Amino acid sequence: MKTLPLPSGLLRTLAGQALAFVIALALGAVIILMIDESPVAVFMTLMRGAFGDAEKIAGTLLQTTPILICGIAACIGLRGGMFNVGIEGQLFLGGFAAAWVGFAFSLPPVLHVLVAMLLAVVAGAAWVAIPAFFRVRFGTNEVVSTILANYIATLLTSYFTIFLFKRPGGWSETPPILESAYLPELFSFSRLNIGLLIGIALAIATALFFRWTAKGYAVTMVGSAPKFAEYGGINVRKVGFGVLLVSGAVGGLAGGVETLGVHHRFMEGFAPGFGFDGVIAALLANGSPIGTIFTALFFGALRAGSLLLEVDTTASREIITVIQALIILAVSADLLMRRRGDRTGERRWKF
Amino acid sequence: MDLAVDLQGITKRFGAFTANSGIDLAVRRGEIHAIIGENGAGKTTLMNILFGLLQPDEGRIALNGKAMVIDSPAVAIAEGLGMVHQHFKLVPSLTVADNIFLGMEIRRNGLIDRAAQIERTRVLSQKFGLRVDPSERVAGLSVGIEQRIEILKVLARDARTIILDEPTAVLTPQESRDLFATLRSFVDDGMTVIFISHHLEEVMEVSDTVTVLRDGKVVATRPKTSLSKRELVRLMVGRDVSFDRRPRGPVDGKAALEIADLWARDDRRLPMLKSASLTVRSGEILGIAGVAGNGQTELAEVLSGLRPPSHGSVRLHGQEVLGLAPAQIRARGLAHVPGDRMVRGVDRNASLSANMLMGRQDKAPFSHRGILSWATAHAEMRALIKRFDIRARGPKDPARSLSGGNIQKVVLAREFTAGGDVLLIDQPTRGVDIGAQEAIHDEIMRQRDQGRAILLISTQLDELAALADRILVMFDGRIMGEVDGEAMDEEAIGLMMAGVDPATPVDPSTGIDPIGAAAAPAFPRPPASEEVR
Amino acid sequence: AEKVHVAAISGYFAQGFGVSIVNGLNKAKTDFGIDLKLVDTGNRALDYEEQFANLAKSGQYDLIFVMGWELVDALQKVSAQYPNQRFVFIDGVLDSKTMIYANFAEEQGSFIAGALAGMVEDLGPKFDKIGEGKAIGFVGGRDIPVIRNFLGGYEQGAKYAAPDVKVNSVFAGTFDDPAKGSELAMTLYGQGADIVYNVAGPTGEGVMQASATADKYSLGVDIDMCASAPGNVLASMLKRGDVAVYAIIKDEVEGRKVTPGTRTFDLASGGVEVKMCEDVAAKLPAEIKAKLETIHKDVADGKIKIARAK
Amino acid sequence: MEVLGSLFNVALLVATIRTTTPILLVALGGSFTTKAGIFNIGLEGQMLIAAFFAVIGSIYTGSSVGGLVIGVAAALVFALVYAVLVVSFRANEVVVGLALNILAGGMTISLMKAIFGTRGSIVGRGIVGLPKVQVPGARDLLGFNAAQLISGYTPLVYVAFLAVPAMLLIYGRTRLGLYIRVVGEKPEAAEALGISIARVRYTASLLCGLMAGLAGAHMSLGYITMFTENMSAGRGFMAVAILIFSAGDPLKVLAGCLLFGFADALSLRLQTFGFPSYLVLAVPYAVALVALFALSWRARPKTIRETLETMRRALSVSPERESSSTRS
Ligand SMILES: Nc1ncnc2c1ncn2[C@@H]1O[C@H](COP(=O)(O)OP(=O)(O)OP(=O)(O)O)[C@@H](O)[C@H]1O
Ligand SMILES: Nc1ncnc2c1ncn2[C@@H]1O[C@H](COP(=O)(O)OP(=O)(O)OP(=O)(O)O)[C@@H](O)[C@H]1O
Ligand SMILES: [Mg+2]
Ligand SMILES: [Mg+2]
Repeated sequence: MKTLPLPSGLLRTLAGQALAFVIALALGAVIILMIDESPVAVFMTLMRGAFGDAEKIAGTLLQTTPILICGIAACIGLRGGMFNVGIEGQLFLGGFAAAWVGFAFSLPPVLHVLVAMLLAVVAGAAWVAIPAFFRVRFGTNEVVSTILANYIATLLTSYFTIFLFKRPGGWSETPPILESAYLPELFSFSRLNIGLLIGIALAIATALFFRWTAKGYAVTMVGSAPKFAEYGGINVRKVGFGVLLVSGAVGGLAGGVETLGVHHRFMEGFAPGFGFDGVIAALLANGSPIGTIFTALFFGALRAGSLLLEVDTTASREIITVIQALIILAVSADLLMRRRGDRTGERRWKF
Repeated sequence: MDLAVDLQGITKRFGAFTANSGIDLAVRRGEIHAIIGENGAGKTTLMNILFGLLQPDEGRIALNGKAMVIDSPAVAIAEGLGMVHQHFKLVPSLTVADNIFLGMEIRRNGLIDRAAQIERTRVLSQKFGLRVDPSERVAGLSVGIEQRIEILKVLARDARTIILDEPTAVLTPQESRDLFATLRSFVDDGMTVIFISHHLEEVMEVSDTVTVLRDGKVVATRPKTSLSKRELVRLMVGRDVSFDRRPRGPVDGKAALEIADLWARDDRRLPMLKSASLTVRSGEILGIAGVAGNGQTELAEVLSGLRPPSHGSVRLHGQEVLGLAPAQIRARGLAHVPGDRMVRGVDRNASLSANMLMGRQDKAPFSHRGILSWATAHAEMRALIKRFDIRARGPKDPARSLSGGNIQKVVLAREFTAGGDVLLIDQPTRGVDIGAQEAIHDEIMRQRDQGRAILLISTQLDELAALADRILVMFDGRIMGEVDGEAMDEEAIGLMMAGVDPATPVDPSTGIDPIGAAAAPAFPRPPASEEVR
Repeated sequence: AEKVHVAAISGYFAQGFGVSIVNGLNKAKTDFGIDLKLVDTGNRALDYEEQFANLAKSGQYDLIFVMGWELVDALQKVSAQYPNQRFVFIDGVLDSKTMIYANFAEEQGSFIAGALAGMVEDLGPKFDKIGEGKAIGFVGGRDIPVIRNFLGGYEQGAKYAAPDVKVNSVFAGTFDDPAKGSELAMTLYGQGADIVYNVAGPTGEGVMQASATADKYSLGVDIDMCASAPGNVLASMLKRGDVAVYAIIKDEVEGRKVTPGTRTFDLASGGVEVKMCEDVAAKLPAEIKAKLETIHKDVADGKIKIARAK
Repeated sequence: MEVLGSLFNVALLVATIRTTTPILLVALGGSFTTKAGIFNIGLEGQMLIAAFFAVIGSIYTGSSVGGLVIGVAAALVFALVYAVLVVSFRANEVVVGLALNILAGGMTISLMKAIFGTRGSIVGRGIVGLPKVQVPGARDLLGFNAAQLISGYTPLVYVAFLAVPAMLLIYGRTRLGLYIRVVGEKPEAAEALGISIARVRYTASLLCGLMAGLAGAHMSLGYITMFTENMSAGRGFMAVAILIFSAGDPLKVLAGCLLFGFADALSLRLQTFGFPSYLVLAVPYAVALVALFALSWRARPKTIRETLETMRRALSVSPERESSSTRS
């Protein structure tokens, strides 16, 4: 086999992903058959649920938004060689912080949103600061420390919500935020709000940052060749710390967008799993922010489609989780990639 | 004919690159067969194929007259083949005996019998005169001992044919001589040795037959007696080469780089740089000779700010820079060609332009207010490709698509044009083909003539002889002495490289040992850094 | 008559109270031949609104049963958009005037359960498995208002029956970790509690099993849990979701169109009840049973007032 | 004093043993992959799937052993998929691990719904739990209190704690253990001696699956007798954290698991003293996090400490050079 020049290499990658996709769907179909449903009906319902009409499309985009923003947070970390799996926790804290500003203060409309967002961002960054510090200073594995921090974040925000700021007489949630802190909605028929635009703008800005700025160059180099970067005069620790902080900040922003744009309050079990979905969307997009737009859209469509699935068929919504996992597994195997000659394998993940 | 190894038409490709092309190799039983060739000629690849670590794309292999398919080292080992690799393959956390018997453990009741392994190691060690302590852990042993363990590993498997891949690269001349004596005794016992090197003297000294590889092809297989050194070089390189000393003017610049009483520790936190002092003047090339792993890397890293120093002083143009961050040191005029180019020197997956950009991503004309101008970077890279004769299709090629020598040229091009007037050059021509070597030497001389101060670290004496105005020899982290480049005395250098003090050591005057090196156990040298990762 | 179409939506169909609702719905399906659709909301707040809308928009459901406080905001919003769609909110009363509410007095049932526990404690060591100190326990799922309401009733009942009894309450923080429930119960038993009341869904199942391990008593919730640890379950406080939904559907099927308003299912109407487990009940002194009857009557009549937790 | 007495007692130790067991089992499984140089973040999923199939198996075979076998088999299937993707296909181990966790969560719920018609939990329905083992003579020899410490647990509790010395023996004295260590530490060395890296990593993955399977079966048939959605409840992730700072050494794994188990058992008790549940429930995670930080902090600054120390010594000898060595 000869090495193929770049374009056809890309083609092969795409073909490989398509093949992976087909295999995953086939496996999914088998499982759907096993639970006594028609795969065709299930897939059609999914499509209708995701893209059936304008409202459905808006619903898909609504689901896409948090996954996208969390995905960008993950991308930022991945580019700098940092694996932030704690986006879930940053999302929760950011969400809570934004809600707090939203209900506890009364500010003029635009300013209110900005202050709430700012605090969400700060909360997200602050939550990752300690794991980040230990990562760059002592090499503490950030995957594990951020996962553990997730549990604490969830419990902590529950504590705040229920013990300190519970809405009197209500379910375990904070009082609603003031209308001055609402993110503007895009359409009358959906909760879809400018959070989506923020996400897309952020994705584009992140991509541009990495491609066209000196700082972005430094981050990329630290991520892909840390010793080279160090040699070249880049402060690897500072960059690594900064990357995690910004990643955490974007995670917090995702929480803020959910709070101010959709729920207009913080509640227990606020947005479970979006952080992980974002991480996986970013991984599937191989750390590319633009690619993450598409993987997040794909996940969003699956989720939105699954809502109709539950209503229109007897299949459980969890079947979507299964299909999603199968797709991730199949795509991760990179089926058409040629295996390298060395058999020793990689010790740590690489991007 | 009684052939221990018979390879026919071996071809191995890595992607579009052909590392071995139609190679025939016949090794007679009971001979020392040297395989020589430039870096990258395909020696290791060929041996890895023979040993079952790589599979050939074409060709046939016969061992001891039997045609075989060697799809795993286990097959090769079973057929009496043993290999001592260029990069040692020992497990640091295991003991010497455990390492030797790895893969052929002695067991009793299903459990590994440590005592028996230690005993057997002791017996082996005595039988072959290779002294080791069987129950010691490998982590922390010196390279010389590691090599002994590797040889014992092979012997313990009853190898009758032993392959040694560049066994002397990390040894002192004296250690090398011991090794050769051992190899001789093996052959006297009827064993066969295949021995890889690109050091002509060694080859002339020990081998019976020589096979020369060039660009993945066999250019000759001859009995040693029918060869002269000059012929060997011509076969290796394809033309006559002389490392003649470059003509030069006198040195009269001011002191640009002054190092005084510099101490540092290596990655294992053992003292590895001990009271080094030296001065390089503008328009001068100061060479540092020494066997790899004697503190040269640490010296370079401390100077460029990559390794925290323990003690001492480093002045650039009279300004103290010790302890500053790499970027600050660069800003004060130091450029650095790292010895470990694949890890430190480039990002293999980034484009040439991106590699060139390193260190100047914040500077005009490549960036304005933090925004990069890739167009400028590509243009600059295109110019460098031309000027340094880099064989690449264009500035957007990923670095990994270039050969080692061309990657080295990319690094040199970047550093020579970085604007620093003190150049710290570590192993400038490691893994670089002869033609490119000359070009690089020309470029280094040009830099000298422009008045730059150059600290040149090299393990190749002929390179230093050709370029350096003065040569310092390092051993065990110390500077052993100085030799004039004009009248280089190879014997004296050789002795100093082996740690023999020519007269009195350079500067033990203060008597201070600030990092307690004297109290530390006789510490080992780390293995030569791996070049390709 | 026309076929009645019913949907039910909740994230809790798998847990005690939800199971009893599903039982009621299924019974109605068998008895009346209604068309039934169950929708599981999962746990993402983002999804709820679409899920309600998907159901309401189809226009084919006469009644949509909704259970779970976290759904309230989405429910009110969608209900406002589809004012003709009749929603039945189970287990609470909201502001909206267009909905039907099925309200349960879980504090009443819990009061009886607490009173029973208090009286058994009062028997002291002379009764099987009861220790020296007078202490009982409570394991909640998450620390949320509804669960607090159970706890409040339980405490009031226990104090009513035995003023000196100590009530230790803990929360697992999750409804999905029976191992943790078991461990919490073991802790309470270890600290001297003889009877532990669980209001914790699957987590609570761990509590029931722990009572068998520790050979102490437990109190089940929502559905009859006597079988979880025979001999160790004192009683179950049934919150009859099944009775409620069945009654509502019955009205609808029989032509008494269900109209917006609140229906309360309390002790008096059989919406909550305490069901003793036969094996243990057989051993209880008769006067306890009698006293329990009285308390039951007083609560049902409103003679005993129970504070609701907010 | 009385408070302390009711906080720290035999019951606490017994509770610690109970809370430690599932994490210990799964972490010891992870030790195999960690030592073999694979970062396995999919422990959680292996455990969950095993817990589910153990219950299914127990119902269908009517025996707890049958359940155990089927649960472990399910975990082995997951481990095999993991190994195929990570070892043979070189897929990113974190992606595969996370995806398998998601798959386990979705699959158990879907299957539950398909088989039992409901989701949530499976209780009763003929599940046979593992019996409790009474160590003969324990009560007579040690008295009631101390006997609690060693007697009356389900079999897998003993398996978990006995696995620690067994694994020390495996790593220290058997060929397989040696190969696992070598493949993790220096794969080139293994390869050069004809030891198949893939084979060793497959073996390690499957052994990991075996132990994670036991952990899952213990959750649903031993610790308690039921299955509920997500019942592994983060224990697999805790194990991963412990593996990171123990580097997979069985003794350190044991220490880490005991620490976590103790924190867990203690935190449950703290609630009864009136601390807010949400904060107390975070204690085990906080303990693990602090341990992770503390250990990495201890491991690393040696270089820094040493350099500082030598610089101080150097400075005291030659004070005029003070300005020179300022980098820490
Ligand atoms: N796994 C590989 N993939 C791609 N190229 C390779 C690989 N291994 C070796 N090569 C290339 O094959 C060529 C021959 O390499 P080889 O290691 O055989 O050289 P060598 O003669 O041993 O050189 P040296 O003296 O530096 O050890 C080099 O250009 C090298 O870059
Ligand atoms: N070359 C090899 N590559 C990879 N793994 C190996 C290799 N040789 C042995 N092993 C592994 O080491 C383990 C022990 O192997 P061993 O040959 O000792 O098994 P055994 O024959 O059952 O042991 P015993 O002979 O002592 O009863 C096995 O799991 C085997 O897979
Ligand atoms: Mg070589
Ligand atoms: Mg309720």
